[in-house]
Amino acid sequence: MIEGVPLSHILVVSSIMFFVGVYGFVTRKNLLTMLISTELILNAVNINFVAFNRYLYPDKMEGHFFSLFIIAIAAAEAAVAIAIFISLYRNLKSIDVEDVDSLKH
Amino acid sequence: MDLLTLHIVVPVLTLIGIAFARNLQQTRTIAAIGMGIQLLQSVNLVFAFLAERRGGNTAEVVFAKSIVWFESLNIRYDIGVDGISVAMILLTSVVIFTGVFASWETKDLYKEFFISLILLAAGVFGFFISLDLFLMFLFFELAVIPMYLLIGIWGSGKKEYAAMKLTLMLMAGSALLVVGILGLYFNSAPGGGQYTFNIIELSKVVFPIELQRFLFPFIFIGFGVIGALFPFHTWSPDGHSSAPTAVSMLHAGVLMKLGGYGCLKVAIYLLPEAANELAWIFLLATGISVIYGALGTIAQKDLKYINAYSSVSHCGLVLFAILMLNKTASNGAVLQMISHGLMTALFFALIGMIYARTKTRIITEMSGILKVMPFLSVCYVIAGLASLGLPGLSGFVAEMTIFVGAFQHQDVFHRVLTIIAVSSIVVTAVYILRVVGMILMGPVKEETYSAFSDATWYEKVATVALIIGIAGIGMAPLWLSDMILNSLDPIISAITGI
Amino acid sequence: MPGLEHTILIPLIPFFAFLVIGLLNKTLSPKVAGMIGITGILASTILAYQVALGYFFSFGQVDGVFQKIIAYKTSWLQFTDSLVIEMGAILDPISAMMLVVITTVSSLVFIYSWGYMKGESGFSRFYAFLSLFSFSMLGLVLATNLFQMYMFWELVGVSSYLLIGFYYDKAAAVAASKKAFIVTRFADLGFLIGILLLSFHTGTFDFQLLTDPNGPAITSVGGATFMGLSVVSLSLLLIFIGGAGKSAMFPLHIWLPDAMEGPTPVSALIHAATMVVAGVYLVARLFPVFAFAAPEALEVVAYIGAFTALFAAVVACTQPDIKRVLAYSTMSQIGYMMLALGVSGFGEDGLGYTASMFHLFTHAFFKALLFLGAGSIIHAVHTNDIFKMGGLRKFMPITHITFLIACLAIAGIPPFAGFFSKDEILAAALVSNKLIFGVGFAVAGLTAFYMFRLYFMVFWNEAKIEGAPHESPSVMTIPLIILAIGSLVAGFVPFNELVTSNGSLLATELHWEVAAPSVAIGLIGIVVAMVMYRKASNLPSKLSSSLGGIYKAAYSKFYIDEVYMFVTKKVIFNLISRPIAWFDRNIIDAFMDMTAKMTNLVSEGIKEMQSGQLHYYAIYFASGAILFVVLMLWMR
Amino acid sequence: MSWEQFLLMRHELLLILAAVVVLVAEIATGEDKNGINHTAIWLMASITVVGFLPAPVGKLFGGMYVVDSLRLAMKNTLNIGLLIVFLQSARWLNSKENQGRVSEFYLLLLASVIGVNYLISSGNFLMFYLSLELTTIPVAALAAYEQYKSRSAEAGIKLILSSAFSSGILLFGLSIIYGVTGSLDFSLAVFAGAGSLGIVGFIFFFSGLAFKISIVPFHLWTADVYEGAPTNISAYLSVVSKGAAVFILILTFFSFFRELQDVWQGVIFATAIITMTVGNLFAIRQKNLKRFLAFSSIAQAGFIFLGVIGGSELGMAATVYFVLIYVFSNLAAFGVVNIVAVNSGKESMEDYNGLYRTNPRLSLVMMLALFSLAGIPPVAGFFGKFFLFTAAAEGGFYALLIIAVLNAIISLYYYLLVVKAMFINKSENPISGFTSDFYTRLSLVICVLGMIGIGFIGEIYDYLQSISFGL
Repeated sequence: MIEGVPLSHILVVSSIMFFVGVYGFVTRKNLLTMLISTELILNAVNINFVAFNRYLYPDKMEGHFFSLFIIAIAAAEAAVAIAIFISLYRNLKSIDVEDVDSLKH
Repeated sequence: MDLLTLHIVVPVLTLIGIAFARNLQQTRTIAAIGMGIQLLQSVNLVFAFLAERRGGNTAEVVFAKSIVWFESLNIRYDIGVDGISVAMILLTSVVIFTGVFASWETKDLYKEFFISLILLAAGVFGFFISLDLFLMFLFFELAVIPMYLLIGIWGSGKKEYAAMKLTLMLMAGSALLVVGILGLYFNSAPGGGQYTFNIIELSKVVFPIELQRFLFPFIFIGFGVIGALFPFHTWSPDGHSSAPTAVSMLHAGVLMKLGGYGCLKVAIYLLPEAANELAWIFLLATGISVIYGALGTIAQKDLKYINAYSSVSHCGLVLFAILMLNKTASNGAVLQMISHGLMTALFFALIGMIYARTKTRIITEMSGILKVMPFLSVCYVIAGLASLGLPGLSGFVAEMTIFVGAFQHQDVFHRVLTIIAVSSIVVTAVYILRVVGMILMGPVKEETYSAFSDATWYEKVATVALIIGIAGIGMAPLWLSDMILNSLDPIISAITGI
Repeated sequence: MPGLEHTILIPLIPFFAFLVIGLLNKTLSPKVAGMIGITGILASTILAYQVALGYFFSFGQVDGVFQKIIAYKTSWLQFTDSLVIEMGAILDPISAMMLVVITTVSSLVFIYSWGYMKGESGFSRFYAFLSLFSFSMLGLVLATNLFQMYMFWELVGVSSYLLIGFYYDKAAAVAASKKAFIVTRFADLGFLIGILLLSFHTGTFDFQLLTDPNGPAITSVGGATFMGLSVVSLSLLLIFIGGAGKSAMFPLHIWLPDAMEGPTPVSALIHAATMVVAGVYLVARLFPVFAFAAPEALEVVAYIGAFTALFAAVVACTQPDIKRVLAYSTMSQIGYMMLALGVSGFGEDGLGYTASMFHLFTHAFFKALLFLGAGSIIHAVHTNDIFKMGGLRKFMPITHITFLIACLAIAGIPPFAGFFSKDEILAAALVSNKLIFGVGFAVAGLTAFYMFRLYFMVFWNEAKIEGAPHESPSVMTIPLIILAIGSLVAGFVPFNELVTSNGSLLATELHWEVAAPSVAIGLIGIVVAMVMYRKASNLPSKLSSSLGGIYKAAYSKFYIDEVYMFVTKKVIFNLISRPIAWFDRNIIDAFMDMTAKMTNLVSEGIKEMQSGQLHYYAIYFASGAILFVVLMLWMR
Repeated sequence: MSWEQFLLMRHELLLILAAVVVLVAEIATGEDKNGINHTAIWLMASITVVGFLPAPVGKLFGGMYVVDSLRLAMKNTLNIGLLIVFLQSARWLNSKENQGRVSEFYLLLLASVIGVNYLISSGNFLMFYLSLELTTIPVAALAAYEQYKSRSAEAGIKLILSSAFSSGILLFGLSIIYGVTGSLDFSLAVFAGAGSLGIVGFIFFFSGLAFKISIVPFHLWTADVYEGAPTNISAYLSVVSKGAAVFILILTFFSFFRELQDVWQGVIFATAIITMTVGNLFAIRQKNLKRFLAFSSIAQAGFIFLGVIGGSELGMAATVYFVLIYVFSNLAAFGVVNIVAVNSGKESMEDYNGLYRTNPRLSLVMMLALFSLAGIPPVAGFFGKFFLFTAAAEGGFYALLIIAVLNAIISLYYYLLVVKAMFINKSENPISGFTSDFYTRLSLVICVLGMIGIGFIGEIYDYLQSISFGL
């Protein structure tokens, strides 16, 4: 617990991060930046978990653990995603999301 | 195995037999033998049923049997027959038997044809023996779906469109049924206890009137669609005209009767109060369709369209009679189902046979067929006379029972509607005679006609079997009428018991 | 009733003949088929005579009153507890009388046809249909209840249809048969509705119950109304419509002249002697109900009958076709019978009833004779047009003499049969309704005129036929002779003792005050016809041109056919059926199709939702989630 | 905690073992990798069979891992699905392009199905999240398996990115739920007093899970991925992965979120309707069969929600039963599409014209599968769908029921379109007749037996109902 900083402030920060992530995912055309945006969302979640745990349920460690796992899985996800980006780049010579629309309707 | 289950087993065995057949000859022989056995055991069933009744068995259904299927939902393989079902089973086996002979010369994918045809019949048999609504519904859909392939593959004209329309409309009807059936099911145990799909048990439940009002349209229209209830009848002209001969026979002859049967034994029987309240709406629709279908027929040019529209009129009469909610009219409705089944099957069989020779079904393009194909023409005239209600043929018995029964209604509105419906007999005469006059009589149209052969032996089997049925009922209707009347008692007491 | 069950065999024997000939059509030679038919009807005739004579002279009467006897009964179809169709045979004076008439004329026609139809391709078919007709007609007269009668009524109609269309490759025959069936069918609709209405209120179809003056039918339903009219009157009028259709009463008569397209023996049997009088028989059968419960309906019957008698007689004066003249004359005579029933009362006042039945009886003989004679003529000259005949008396002596007898009979010249019955009819009419009497009187004159117009045109005048027509073979002439004898003696049958409205004897004598003028006007008619037509002259054409419009209208049968054509072709076919067919295809069906089209359209419309762009997917995702949040919070 | 207790994780352990064996086999074999096919298939077959043996039930790791009869049934259902996918893949993996990379396919799928098994057994959101990702990430890699096709890579991209996005949303929801309830354990949630924040968390959680089930409007990846990915992977996604998500959804809804019943019923009501409708409306137009099946599977997901909405024992049983039938029906359809595509390279509906004349058996299987999906008797789909309707009616959701039955008609229409192509339409150059490999045939036989048998053997449903629970 950080003295003088109420939970709500932290939640505001995390929420902003979350929506920035969502916004970034929606607006960015580069696949990598989109991936980074998802990381932003996940980090917002991490802040939430840690903050809730610390402020509301300090006697248990569930939130902390959860955020650790999220970080780990985010890495795995990024690894796979980037691998696929490479595969795509080989085929399309582009990682612009707007070029990735041969499948539609 | 019991008498009723055999009615499903025999078609299924026939199906398996056909699957192993090696050529057309074997296929149709197996089909004919299988359906012949089916016909014999249906006749046997009639005698067994009558013997049972004479022996003092007054149970609502006889030969009942119940095997648990889905225990947790209380779904059971519940079978049993009353006089109505016995009569319908007999009708079905006659029509499918003749249907096999009417499709004797199927060339393309013949195995598949006979398999679909008999599968359809198996569904119908199952429908008529089931007492469990779930089972009934299963067989109902089972009977409808082969139609798609039968029309789509072996049909003619706008067959794909017609097949799709028919299947979707009928299935839309069955979709409504689902709602109705489930509504009944979940209100079948008002005092607690197990829910049930069993018709007999459901008939003992008193459903609250609000519920009845809600469910009745679903069930009645659901079954009504297949019974060509106006304005949901439009699948019928297209479907019938595109279908191959045997399919039209079976469909108009038997499948459409599932509608009337269901309306009577499910909608009216289980929801009598709502039936009393709401009957007038549907009466208007069916009353219209009787005369409307008949008048619409006059303007048709295609033989199959003529018969399809006249079926709308005749089947409209079935629902009309059922909605009169009295015993005589209901008896007439069942008689009409049987009569129309035989008659329309005969019509379609003959149309198919004539078409096979003349290669046209447009009445203005034919003339003088009586001269070159006397046998088929005479049969056609007989079918026509049955259709316009000539005494001595089945149509008269059925229609008169309906008219007399409907006219017994105490309400003037109903009697006026009856008079309107009665007037269809004149219109029927007009279109029947128009066709007979145009295609059968008159001078022989073209030189090529003289090359036409008259009926072959298998065509004769098909037509004669149906004519025997038509004339048999027409001349001695009492046994049939009695058999049906007895079985109507529970339904009528449900209606009047409130 | 025990001992009389074999009555039912009278109709059944021809039925079996029909079945045998019909089913074995291919295998039987035409001769055998014909023999089967003739044997069948002869057997029926013998039985019928035995039963009828037995009824009239041994067991029919109890205490001097003829009883209605149910000779045979079995239930055939049960509607409700009380409404049951029974198949049976009723014996009472009129049915016994009809049995005699039908079997007699039938056997003669059967025999006559042996010669007339010789060599026709449908010889056995012809006998099959004739047998079917005899079965139906006999069943009709023996009917014990309204519904049985209706059934046989329909069967008679169908046999008539089949026989009119016997030459089915002739367009005219096909059209005529169709017309006959549909018009009578339309009338039968009235009959059926009448039955429904009557049976609904009385709870029975049974004739005995219905006609019992103290029975429930007459006494209890008098007050009931349906749609504002007295039930009994309404239902009887509806039933009468059925009778009028079958008996070719105006305006349902249009089928009868066309029905002459059938073979002539058929016209003789069905469209002259038997079937067309079914309507009269029907009214007679229900006469007590008419008389007691619905006198106003009876009045309608009288007026319709009178009008038809006059109307048909006028038309008959102008027609060139021998069979059509006879057809109109039949209509006219049946109008007479209806008229007689219409003016009749019950019991003591029942002269009209007796007269009507009497006329039915005598008419059967001379009208069958006329038709068979006409057949004999047509057989010889191969045309129906009387303007192409002439001078035939030298070539066909037997036909000539018998035809003359028949003409005299129908013209009401004593001592021929028609005189007696017509006299009674006019006497009855005079008592009850002067207007109707006047019409009847006029018709008597017209009848004599047009019959002798026919007679002189055919047998006198100058011969227009090339070659020498010869007399018909004896198988055809013998029936003519027998019928001629019948036309001579039938008038002496004591009908007032045998056939009366209440079964007991009716005191009557010859009404000279009526007979003398009617014979006189008959003679006048004959003389006028002789003057005009005995020799070729320009008198007829002068007369017709001076009559102008009236003649033309009569010649065109007063344009009734055209009105019918307009109604059926233009109104029903083009204004009702076609629009309905169109409506069904383009409105109702199109609506069903439109739901499918709409679905497809919507499907096409929303396809951009799946744009293939990943970030749009995320937008849908996020906004979907937020939408649900808002929705759920708002609903809470 | 004793070693015996590990036996509770029998499914997962066996699958891990199988993965190890495949890995070893990969190292041990040389150029010819065909042996790996046999190994993997027969291993999976044995695991599936062993899975049906009676097993102990209980909890592990302080409730993190739960196993009971219901969960066992769910796992077995999905393992059968994986087995069928394996059977159908062998022929495709033997093709030139894929030959060198056979074991990857099996390893990744095994990894994913391990995730599936853990997902079903999870008793805690942490476990849930881990296994959910384990389920998805390998499949994303597999979606891009056909490196030589840009569409395959596109499918992989769309899957991994949208899945990452959806996990983000789901986790955000979870974090809020954690905040308001203080619990991540399924059995220990107290939403009372949680207020609107709890609803926000729930909706976010739901949308993340709905993404996996392809519920509209979270479904948009589905069609693209199914079309682009290798057919077997689409099959896996549409059956196993979707099934797992449905199962965990119903398990959590009926336990953790039971206090939010009003909320989730509302959400399910709305999503069920739009999912069925949108899925059907899109499916009508489709020409590519894989895409077609994608939309059909979206619509099916809408139908599945009919079983969930009532919150009853009957509903849960109907849902599991339906998924069981769906496994066979949908995999039969995908199996036919796959084998046709492998043999002829064709996967559009027009190519199927006249298929019955050249490949009657395949067409029959396809027809049965489509009828089963459409809910036509006598195939099991009829029973499955009817019981879902029953569940909705039991809860009194008649309006939903009516919309559902109408949607069933639309779905029948497009299923019939395929039937029409195969049986009715004539073709100038139909797909020529071919003989499928043994494994494909075996898979189709299993599917057909399943489709026919499951409906008629009432005991299966009765058993499922006996182990189900309601709210």
